[in-house]
Amino acid sequence: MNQATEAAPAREAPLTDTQSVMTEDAQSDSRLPPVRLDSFEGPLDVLLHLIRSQKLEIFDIPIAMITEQYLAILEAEAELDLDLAGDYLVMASTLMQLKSRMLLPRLEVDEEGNEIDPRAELAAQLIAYEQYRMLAEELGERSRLGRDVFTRPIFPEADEVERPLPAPDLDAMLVAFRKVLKRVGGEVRHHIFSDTMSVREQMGVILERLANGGMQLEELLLDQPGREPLVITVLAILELWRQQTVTVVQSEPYGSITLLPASPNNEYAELNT
Amino acid sequence: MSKEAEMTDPTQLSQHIEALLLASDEPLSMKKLRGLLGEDISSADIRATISELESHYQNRGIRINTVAGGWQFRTAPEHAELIQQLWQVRTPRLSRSALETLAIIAYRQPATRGEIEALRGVKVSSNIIASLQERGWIKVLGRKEVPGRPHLYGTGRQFLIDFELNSLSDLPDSAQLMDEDEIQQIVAENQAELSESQDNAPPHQDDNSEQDPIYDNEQTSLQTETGNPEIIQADIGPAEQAS
Amino acid sequence: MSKEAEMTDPTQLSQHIEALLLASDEPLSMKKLRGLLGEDISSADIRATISELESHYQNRGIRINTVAGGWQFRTAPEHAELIQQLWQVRTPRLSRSALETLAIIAYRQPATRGEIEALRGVKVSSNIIASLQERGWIKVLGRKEVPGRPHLYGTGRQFLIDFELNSLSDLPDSAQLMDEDEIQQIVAENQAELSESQDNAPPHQDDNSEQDPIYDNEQTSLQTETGNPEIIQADIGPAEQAS
Repeated sequence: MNQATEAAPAREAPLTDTQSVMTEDAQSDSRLPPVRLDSFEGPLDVLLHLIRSQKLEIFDIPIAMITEQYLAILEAEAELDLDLAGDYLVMASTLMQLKSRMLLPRLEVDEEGNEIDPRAELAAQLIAYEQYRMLAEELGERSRLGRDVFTRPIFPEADEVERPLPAPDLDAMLVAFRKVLKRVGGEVRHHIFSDTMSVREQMGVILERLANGGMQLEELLLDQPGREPLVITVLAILELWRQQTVTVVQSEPYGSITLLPASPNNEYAELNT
Repeated sequence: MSKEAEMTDPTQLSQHIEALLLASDEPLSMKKLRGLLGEDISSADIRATISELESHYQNRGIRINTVAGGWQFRTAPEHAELIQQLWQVRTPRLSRSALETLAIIAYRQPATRGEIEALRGVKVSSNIIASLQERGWIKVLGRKEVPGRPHLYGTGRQFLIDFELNSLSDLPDSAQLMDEDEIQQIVAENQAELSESQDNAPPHQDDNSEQDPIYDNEQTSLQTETGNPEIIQADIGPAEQAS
Repeated sequence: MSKEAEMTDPTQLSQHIEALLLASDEPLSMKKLRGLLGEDISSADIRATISELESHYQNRGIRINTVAGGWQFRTAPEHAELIQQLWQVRTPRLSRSALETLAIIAYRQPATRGEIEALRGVKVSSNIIASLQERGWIKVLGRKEVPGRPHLYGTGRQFLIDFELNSLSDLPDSAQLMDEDEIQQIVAENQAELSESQDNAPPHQDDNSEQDPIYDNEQTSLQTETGNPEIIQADIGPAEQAS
């Protein structure tokens, strides 16, 4: 489908549909036509547009003029999306700073004693970005599976074959989990818990150790090397207790504390078979 | 090869049919083909072209077969054994449901099946649980002391080995799987929803009737966290409240 | 039909390869093919047969493509529009930001989100990262050992498969891509020259004698730059050959 659209002139191709405001004419017209900010991918994109459309020298950017034009584009925007605004405003201040530095005698010199052009950093940034912008365009135009070329979606031959167990794939699992998170929406807050992973892990370990019967608390804590594992173990026990997965017994004040699995041993043994 | 080159190129129609038969996820019937190829191409043309294609492929490794009232590319039956070998050698990918189940267990352990179902929004088949268990990726850690005493699942040692993790804390932060903005947005949306329908517990949630308060607490503490994986700090908050 | 019948039948090997390539749900590598076809068949034979098959299919509706280090049957690109009709849902277009992010990750991998943002000059939304991840085009390779331990992204195998690349070195123009140091050097040299020509002060000119010819070429091209970003790239090619 998109073949027709995506094969359109390179300049247009990467713009999303709602953003195609620039026309070929706009490119060649030196009198800058109005442009909308959302047709750009950020301040560097805007600057490149200004520089390239006016055939300016990237190593010798007329900062005063460009700054003015850049600010004009920003001001034309009725309301700046706050998220976006930040990056654009930072560039605006960079430009204004460059403008003032251009008026001063060059003070900075490199190792060889050559004066450093204050615009060097910006020029380098623009060149680097322009490279990737172009590579992105090329990537977008490459024929792509599922858009330009297609492969076989079903494999009837595989139906009758007994297949081996699937291979582990961490990435696939993470992607799957992410989809779950997205799908369940509000449940997501229950999932910002990876920082507590060690506690959960420890909960599992404790449950396993308790599988064969009760254990003294000291016994459980004894082989925890260092403060952190100790704290995590205690937290895990507390959490298990709260969940009523374990029972904590203390027969007398300051007496030894015993942990018991909430489910009988024999039953637990069964579960594992 | 040279003979091939002498041959006239396959017609446009023939190319179209070949491409469609390969890309379709079901056998394509005459009716479907006509719909796709445009009304100006007659059934007779299509039939003639398919029969040309059928004979073109008749001595090749792949065929155009008539299946369920349509046509489809299939491997020639004499290569069945070879193909079987391919499928046996080729490790299949984990199904999406298996991956999701495993991921939820890994991140939420210990977790009951009910909790997994609540998250996934669909029933978790026993086959999936069994095959993950068989693999050693998950195991039963105990039972949850709630009505029905459901099994509590966690990941097994083999999970760490197969997924090349040193410990569970090597699993990427679930928070990093989603954007903070995204999370905030979802949370906001859902809090709005929740306040609207607070008492309407979803039907499949009876199993985890006690939505662990720890998670709610964690949310509070972790949201004030700034992505710093300081484990203890993040945890002491809720646990202290819990105790 | 009659012509076909006269032709010599495809060899057994050719039939086997055709059948395997059709039956496999991923590109089959030489290694896999050898494993399946038996050790007594040489890589050279397989390669020769595949190249025969490639030319056999070159004017047909389906092709044998070289992808991700293997071979796979795919439809010919000119039928894209026709095949798209098979599905109700149209392939969503990739946004420019997604493509730029993907390009930076593909060419610079491993790259952190911060590095991508620095290059693009804008915040990279997590949605973009996530959707690239969901497609399997990028994946987390690890973490960078700097404060915050940000994820390092690289391309996944699906990137090669979907973009019809045999390997990462097949990425267009990857050899010509300039790194930061090269860019800085070019900028410095060009600006030095500009200021010299402006001041009409040629005392440093002799320095240029030892300049790499690459930069001279580039400088010329960049000064005559006409708004077409391809030019930077286009000019490096010949320069590289020169060097």
